[in-house]
Amino acid sequence: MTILQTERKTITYRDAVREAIRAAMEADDRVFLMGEDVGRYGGCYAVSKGLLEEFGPERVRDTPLSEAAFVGAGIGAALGGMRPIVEVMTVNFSLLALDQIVNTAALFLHMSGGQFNVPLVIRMATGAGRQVAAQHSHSLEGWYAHIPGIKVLTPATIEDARWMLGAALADPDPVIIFEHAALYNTQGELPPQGDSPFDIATARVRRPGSDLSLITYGGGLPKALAAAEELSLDGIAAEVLDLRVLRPLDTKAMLATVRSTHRAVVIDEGWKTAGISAEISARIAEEALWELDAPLVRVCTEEVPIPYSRHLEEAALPQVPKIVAAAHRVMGR
Amino acid sequence: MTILQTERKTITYRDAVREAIRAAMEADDRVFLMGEDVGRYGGCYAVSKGLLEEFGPERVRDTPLSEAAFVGAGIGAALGGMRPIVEVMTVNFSLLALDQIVNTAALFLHMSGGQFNVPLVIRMATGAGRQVAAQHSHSLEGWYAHIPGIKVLTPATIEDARWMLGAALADPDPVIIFEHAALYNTQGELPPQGDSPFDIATARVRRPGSDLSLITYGGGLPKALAAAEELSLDGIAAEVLDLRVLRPLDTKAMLATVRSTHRAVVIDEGWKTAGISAEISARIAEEALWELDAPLVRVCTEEVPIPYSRHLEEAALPQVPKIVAAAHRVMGR
Amino acid sequence: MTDPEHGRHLLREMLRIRRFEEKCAQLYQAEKIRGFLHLYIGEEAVAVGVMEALTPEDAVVATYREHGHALARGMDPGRIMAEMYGKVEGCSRGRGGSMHLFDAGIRFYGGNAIVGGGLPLGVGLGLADHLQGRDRVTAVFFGEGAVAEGEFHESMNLAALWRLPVLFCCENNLYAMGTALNRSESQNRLTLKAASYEMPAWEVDGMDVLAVEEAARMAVESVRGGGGPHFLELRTYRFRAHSMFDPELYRGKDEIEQWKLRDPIESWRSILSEQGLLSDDEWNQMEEEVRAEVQSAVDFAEAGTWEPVDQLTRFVYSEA
Amino acid sequence: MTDPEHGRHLLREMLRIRRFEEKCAQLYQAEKIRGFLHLYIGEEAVAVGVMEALTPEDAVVATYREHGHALARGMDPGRIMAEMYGKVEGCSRGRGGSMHLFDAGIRFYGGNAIVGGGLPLGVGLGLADHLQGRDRVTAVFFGEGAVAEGEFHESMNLAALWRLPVLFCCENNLYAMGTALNRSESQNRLTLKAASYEMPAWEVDGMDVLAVEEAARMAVESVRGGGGPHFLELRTYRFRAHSMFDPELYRGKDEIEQWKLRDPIESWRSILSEQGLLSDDEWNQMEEEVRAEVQSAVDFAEAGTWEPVDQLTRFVYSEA
Ligand SMILES: Cc1ncc(C[n+]2csc(CCOP(=O)(O)OP(=O)(O)O)c2C)c(N)n1
Ligand SMILES: Cc1ncc(C[n+]2csc(CCOP(=O)(O)OP(=O)(O)O)c2C)c(N)n1
Ligand SMILES: [Mg+2]
Ligand SMILES: [Mg+2]
Repeated sequence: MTILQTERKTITYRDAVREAIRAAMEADDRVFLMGEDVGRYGGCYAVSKGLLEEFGPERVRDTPLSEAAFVGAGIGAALGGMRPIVEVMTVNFSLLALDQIVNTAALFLHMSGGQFNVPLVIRMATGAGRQVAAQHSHSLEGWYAHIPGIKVLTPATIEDARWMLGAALADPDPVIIFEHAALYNTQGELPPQGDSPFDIATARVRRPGSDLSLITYGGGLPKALAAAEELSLDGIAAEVLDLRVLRPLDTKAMLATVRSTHRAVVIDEGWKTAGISAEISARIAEEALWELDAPLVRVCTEEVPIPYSRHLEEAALPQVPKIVAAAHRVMGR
Repeated sequence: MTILQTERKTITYRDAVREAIRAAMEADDRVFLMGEDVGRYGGCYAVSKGLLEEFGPERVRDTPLSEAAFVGAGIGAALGGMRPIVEVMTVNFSLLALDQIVNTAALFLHMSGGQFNVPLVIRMATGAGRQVAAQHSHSLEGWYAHIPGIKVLTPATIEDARWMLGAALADPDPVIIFEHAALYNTQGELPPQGDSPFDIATARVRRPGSDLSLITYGGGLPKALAAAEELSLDGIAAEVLDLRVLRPLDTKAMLATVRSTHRAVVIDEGWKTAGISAEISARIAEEALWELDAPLVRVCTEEVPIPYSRHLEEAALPQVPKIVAAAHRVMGR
Repeated sequence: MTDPEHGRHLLREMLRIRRFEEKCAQLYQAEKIRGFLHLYIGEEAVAVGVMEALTPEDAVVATYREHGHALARGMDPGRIMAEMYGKVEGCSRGRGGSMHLFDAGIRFYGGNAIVGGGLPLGVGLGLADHLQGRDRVTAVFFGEGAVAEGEFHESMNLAALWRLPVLFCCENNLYAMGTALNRSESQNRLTLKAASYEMPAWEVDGMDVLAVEEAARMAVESVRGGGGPHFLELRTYRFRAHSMFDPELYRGKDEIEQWKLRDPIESWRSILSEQGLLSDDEWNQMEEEVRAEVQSAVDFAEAGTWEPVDQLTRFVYSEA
Repeated sequence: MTDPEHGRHLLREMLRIRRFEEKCAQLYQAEKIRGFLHLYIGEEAVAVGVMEALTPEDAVVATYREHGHALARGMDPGRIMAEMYGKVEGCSRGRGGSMHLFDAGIRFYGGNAIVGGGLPLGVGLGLADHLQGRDRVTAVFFGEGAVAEGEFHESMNLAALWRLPVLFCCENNLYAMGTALNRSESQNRLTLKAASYEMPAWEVDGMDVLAVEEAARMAVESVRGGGGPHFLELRTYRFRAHSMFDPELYRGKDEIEQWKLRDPIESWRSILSEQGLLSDDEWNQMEEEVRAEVQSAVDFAEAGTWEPVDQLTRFVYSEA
């Protein structure tokens, strides 16, 4: 993705998600949107603004503050033949619904011996960087990726924001889409609909390079691209791999980039310990050990709750200079 | 630990935990036990049997089935000067309390700028292996280890079952103790109280060896020890490292054993992807890359919900033959 | 006066559950069945009575104590037993066991082992029917212990707020494992909870199969007719331990014996006999037929096969 | 008749909150304050009235809309403002911001940004007091939106079941973000929820500071006296948007204007004036004093310093 600030034909990530919801609801009347303040308020990030007027309150359902029940109701509605899009306002509140996600949605197909699949899509905003402090700044998408039975998507580009949802709705199993809140305002050109069905299985190289690999996803992508740009000024050609999907991970793509560059930095806004960055690092070390010319380095969020004050929050999160420094370390220069 | 089946002086893991609770309650009247069926029922694993009679219903409190509220009440009671031991019957149900653990207990000290620490101990049973199927067989201790602000203990020996609790209660911050349900019936000698204060910071070598390291914790320990025994018959000397603490991880001990053996297998009853095994593998690869004579191998639970039927459940979990096979792979023989 | 046919049908349905579960208990001792096993013995009138009120198009969500519901709903006993044996011929291919009976053919959505966990699901099934304009009803069963869970409250409110076609069936057997209701709820009048959501709620004698059936029929009719969700408190008692591991320290033998005097099967059998609707021969024949049915379920399970281990990783995601 | 001194005290306390927050809104525009900022303007009578009933030994648990509670409880305005600036001199060292004001000295336990998340905590504080035999009370504040959360119900039941010294203060301002109460609860009479836990509950005019104070005093007295937890529904209204990002699509200007006619500060001021307890001079002087207090809070915050970045990893675990 190239982030363009041109005046024509550009669209925000927010608009892309809204357009995806609208198109899905137009195409299939089993699809409906449900969540806190998706209707009258217009969505806490204005994603669903206008949809209530367009589709009415039955299909754009404001829910009470009952995360467990409305996520569980989404599971039930999916079992009942609907194609619900459940919006959990942010990942922080999804902890209240975790029982339903982990103990019901993820297990149902298996426990029923293959009888009942759950075609549910859950969307939630994730991430830090807006000074909203510890309880509103979690990045737990990598944590969710630990759970078999669910799929985890992390659209980082306008294109993915626009097209992943439809593919997720077509998926027979529970899919969780994490939208990094800092991306909603990003603008870019929306490429015409590409492959159909849209690919939600593989990672993509967003910038080719031969010296080292920057492996990231979601909110990390713009930072990795910026770091790659900066590194290029130092004559270092960084390849940027956008994972796109955290479960199941595209191991092949990870190994392919590392086999070509022999060095890697993983950028993850989640905490480091036992996060998705650990899995990436472990898989590469386990499956491509002899290909590595240097130990892999992870640039993650510091292992602290996210502080409010701007300078501390900035220091806690992965930032371009940290990525650049890590890349130099890995390059040995 | 040596698991002994002698008739004298041995004690079960269950008794060791009960004794730990009793001793703590005797020593400090701020300590109380609270959870589902800890009182009249005697504890769902009979751990707290007899304590109600001894300490009365105020200090051995049966709770309603309200995991979020009674875990949260434990946090509040800790803030109010008590030293609660909150029992969540099993880790499976703790998902209902995760908001309180992750958004309150883990963050409180930080959000309050250091003013309010939460001296809370949560105990829960964990693990599979008893044919209780997908919703009752989670192993999420490694998942919890992702969260800054909490400490995660996994007593695997009679000694740790007996003494870790007291140390956890003395800790000023939230500590979660995971007791693998399959361990409750294990018997062993209880060594006299060792170091005081009891160490809840470091890993321990449970069996020395020079050819490869088996790194594990909790329910994995007996299996790793059995595998080491079997490997010794093939002339392979496996060192078994019991992590004991999953957060913060004792990286030094992990690196020490690998620096001495140059090969490692990680055994973890959790799922592999982005679990604690990934962190172990990643740290070793990142910090001791050039020390490794072979890629590290992880023996984890297959990435499936745990099936009920015995043969499938057995196939899903780490087992001694799998560990032995992995060790041979790592040894190249 | 009861319709004779129907009266005997109710009796037989309860008896099927009783005898089936007695066999399960034996098979547990024989280690044919493993893991958790929660018996419904004593509570049969509840499942049988409620199921009478449902049509095949309706849906059922139950708990880990759901053999009775599965049988009364019409699940094949052989497939239930095979499930408990862990055989691939089981209703959930042996993946679920006693706590996770599923059957798409009869819209039986489990078998949920998280207390309260099935309620949101039931609300969602109701929501789907509401959105599709179907007049189906979803019956959700749960114990009185579940009333303390947040998921119960959130689900009740959501169903009432959106007037969804859900029948909440609270099986009040007075205990949640070892915790008596009065140690679990500050207010034991459970219908008041429903009232606080403006949901119609009735207290029903759950030991009286006819009373249950009548209440369920009225409630289901109202729900189906657009009356929004209803709540039934079904007062019953479990005669056996909570599970096979329960030493029952928390209640006296006396109490159990008192309740056994109200055994729903014995009571209903006497009524039918007194009304001349059931001769001893008929009863003996019924016993024999039920015995044979249970035996053939066991035979089916015994003859079942183990799913090949190489299929372990199936059913995590749907197959293309 | 009101005690003149006390009457003016109540007015001043409300005015302190109003002027402080008006300044906050300006400072948000000026980008001195960042992140989320939830104003309490319009609801001042609630926090002020309830705090009057508490002693210094009591405890307070609040939400993300807690400037009013912090000020009324006696937190230093300078430290609050410094917190919102993100300065190390802030009450939470700048780690928490507007939503996470804490002060151990006055037993102010935050500042919780998870709706309903503070309730279990309050129950636990009450449990600690109960176990230690102390006669302290814990007041927990939450919005009417929280009533839909499972944590609300579990906490209410637990507190009532164990008869813990907790005062539940439900600030019913009719909206949870953009969701009106009647789209959130099937039964809007919130005191019925409390009744379903057998908890005494009163509906109180939250725009009338004296009514709030009286109700709170009675409730606190009862709680402290061993009467178990109590529930107050405080009916109020927020005059401003939910947060600084809210376009307020969900309610009309008319409605807001109607409620502004009942402004708790204006109302109370008129009453005092009418009763001859507040002259124009006194009012002007009060305004001036409050203005000065707010200004000095701003000055304090401006003069504050940034915590060195090398301290980032502090306060994840306690320091030895
Ligand atoms: C969320 C959760 N907490 C605890 C348990 C353990 N447990 C299993 S059954 C049970 C008792 C439930 O009682 P009730 O709801 O009354 O149903 P009953 O067993 O009496 O039919 C408990 C506590 C569980 N399965 N799920
Ligand atoms: C569990 C949870 N869900 C959603 C949110 C997002 N949110 C923040 S404030 C709010 C509205 C809460 O309304 P109410 O409880 O009535 O309090 P008020 O803001 O009106 O004071 C919502 C939905 C949250 N913070 N926590
Ligand atoms: Mg019960
Ligand atoms: Mg409100």
